[in-house]
Amino acid sequence: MATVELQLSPQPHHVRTARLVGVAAARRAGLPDELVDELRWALGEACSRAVALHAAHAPDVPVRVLVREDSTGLTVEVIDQGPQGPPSGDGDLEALFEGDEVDPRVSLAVLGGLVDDIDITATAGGTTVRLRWPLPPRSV
Amino acid sequence: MATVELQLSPQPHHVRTARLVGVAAARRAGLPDELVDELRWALGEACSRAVALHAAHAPDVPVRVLVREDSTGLTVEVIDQGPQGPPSGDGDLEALFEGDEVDPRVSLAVLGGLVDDIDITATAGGTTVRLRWPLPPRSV
Amino acid sequence: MDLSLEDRTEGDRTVVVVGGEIDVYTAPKLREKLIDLVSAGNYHLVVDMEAVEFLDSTGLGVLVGGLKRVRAHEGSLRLVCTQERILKIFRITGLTKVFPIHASVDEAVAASD
Amino acid sequence: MDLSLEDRTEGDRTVVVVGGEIDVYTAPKLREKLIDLVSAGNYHLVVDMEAVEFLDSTGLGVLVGGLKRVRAHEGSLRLVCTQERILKIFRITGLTKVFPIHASVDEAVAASD
Ligand SMILES: Nc1ncnc2c1ncn2[C@@H]1O[C@H](COP(=O)(O)OP(=O)(O)O)[C@@H](O)[C@H]1O
Ligand SMILES: Nc1ncnc2c1ncn2[C@@H]1O[C@H](COP(=O)(O)OP(=O)(O)O)[C@@H](O)[C@H]1O
Repeated sequence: MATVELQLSPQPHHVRTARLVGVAAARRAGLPDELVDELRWALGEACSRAVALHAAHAPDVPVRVLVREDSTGLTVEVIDQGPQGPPSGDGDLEALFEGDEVDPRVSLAVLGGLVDDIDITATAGGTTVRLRWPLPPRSV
Repeated sequence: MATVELQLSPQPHHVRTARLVGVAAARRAGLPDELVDELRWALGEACSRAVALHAAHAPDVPVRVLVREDSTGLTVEVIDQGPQGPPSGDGDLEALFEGDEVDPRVSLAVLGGLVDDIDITATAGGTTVRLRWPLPPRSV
Repeated sequence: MDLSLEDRTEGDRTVVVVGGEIDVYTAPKLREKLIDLVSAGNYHLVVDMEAVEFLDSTGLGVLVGGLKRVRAHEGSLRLVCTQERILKIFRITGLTKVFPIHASVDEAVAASD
Repeated sequence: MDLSLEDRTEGDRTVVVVGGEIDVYTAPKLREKLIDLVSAGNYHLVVDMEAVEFLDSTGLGVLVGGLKRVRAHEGSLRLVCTQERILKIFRITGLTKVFPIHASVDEAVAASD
């Protein structure tokens, strides 16, 4: 089972490193190009959210990103230690754009719209966003 | 302080992920191109060695790679949990190429030749290879 | 891969051509650009997103922030976008109701407020 | 970025042109190529490393392994390499004494054993 774990101090540029690693893993795992792009987009969104939360609330704690490839597919987890906001809900999203800061719920809404197989769970001290993609059967 | 930690299951392709992350971090940190290439080369060698050791001796334990940027420079650490061989020594290196497997000491010799600022230390249950590069002063 | 920003004037509109990735790392540059334009008296903006390769919620926040700024001057902020993935994000977040979205710069420039 | 391998015959020599990265991931392909060539009776190899962008100790091990195989048939394995970084690695590991290293394929092909 091939796994990569990234622990990133909460700086904006690390979001790009995470995308880079996710894209490399997805390509190698044989995910079709369109889904590689979906993964890049969703992983980027999830990390943006986590890095912003840590930068504000837990600057010394790294954001964890897990990429795991097994026979059932490719799993990406973004694990933060930020405050657990209320669930995304589909109320008045426009109201969530207050000031220049974006409410983290916008992020969760975007993620839910981008990826079919997504789980957002409250975990010890924060939130875990789990994204999954099935992999095409391989000849290896 | 910007840090990235990678934990890689010991599969050969992860060595490329480590190079990718190292190169991205080095470029972003402003390391001159020539040294970025040196870092790519040395990080690749150190990870090759660690991944091969883990694959043989600790297949369930991840190899750890740390990239840390601070005011004094860029530090890369590759931390393995493999058996601690005798130090590289400069004896009969040719004899170290037995069978198709390469003695890990060849790797340490290569590293020592590639990088000026290198520390190889026995750590809990394995070896840590620490590589350092000074960073040019920045205007940030 | 990085963010590129260019702007030009077309009649009373200012067209901002954005390329590359708008993420938590690059969004501050876009925010600054929009603030600069508004401070310089450009209240009718057209943001061309056709060359955008990534957009996260930080980027959405910056666009909403830009909209608020031009509105404070009775201005407008129109988007040019035909990329399905980006349109989807605007839809998911309800922002299609907030931004006029056009299929071309010409269309956006011709639109009356 | 990946490994590329091509081979051709020049007189009684077989030239293997290697490009890209020889690392713990790709080295098995190079090993297989060398084994195949020797199994097919090619005992005089010239390995052109000019397009190699990365070489780690796993790759060195594969080259040494190839050398042992051709030697078992009284053959030869010559390298073509002018890249300073790679030459340095051969020097550090003492392998400059083991492999004849040439500045061009022509020179390597013309060399007598
Ligand atoms: N040098 C780099 N450092 C950090 N992130 C990068 C770098 N290069 C690419 N990326 C990020 O990785 C992701 C995938 O990049 P992409 O352009 O698809 O890779 P490639 O051009 O190698 O095919 C993008 O979101 C991009 O921001
Ligand atoms: N998609 C990828 N997956 C894994 N590793 C990669 C990928 N792309 C590049 N690398 C590795 O990263 C390192 C740096 O790549 P490089 O070619 O310098 O990057 P770039 O072409 O983006 O400038 C190389 O050693 C290469 O093996």
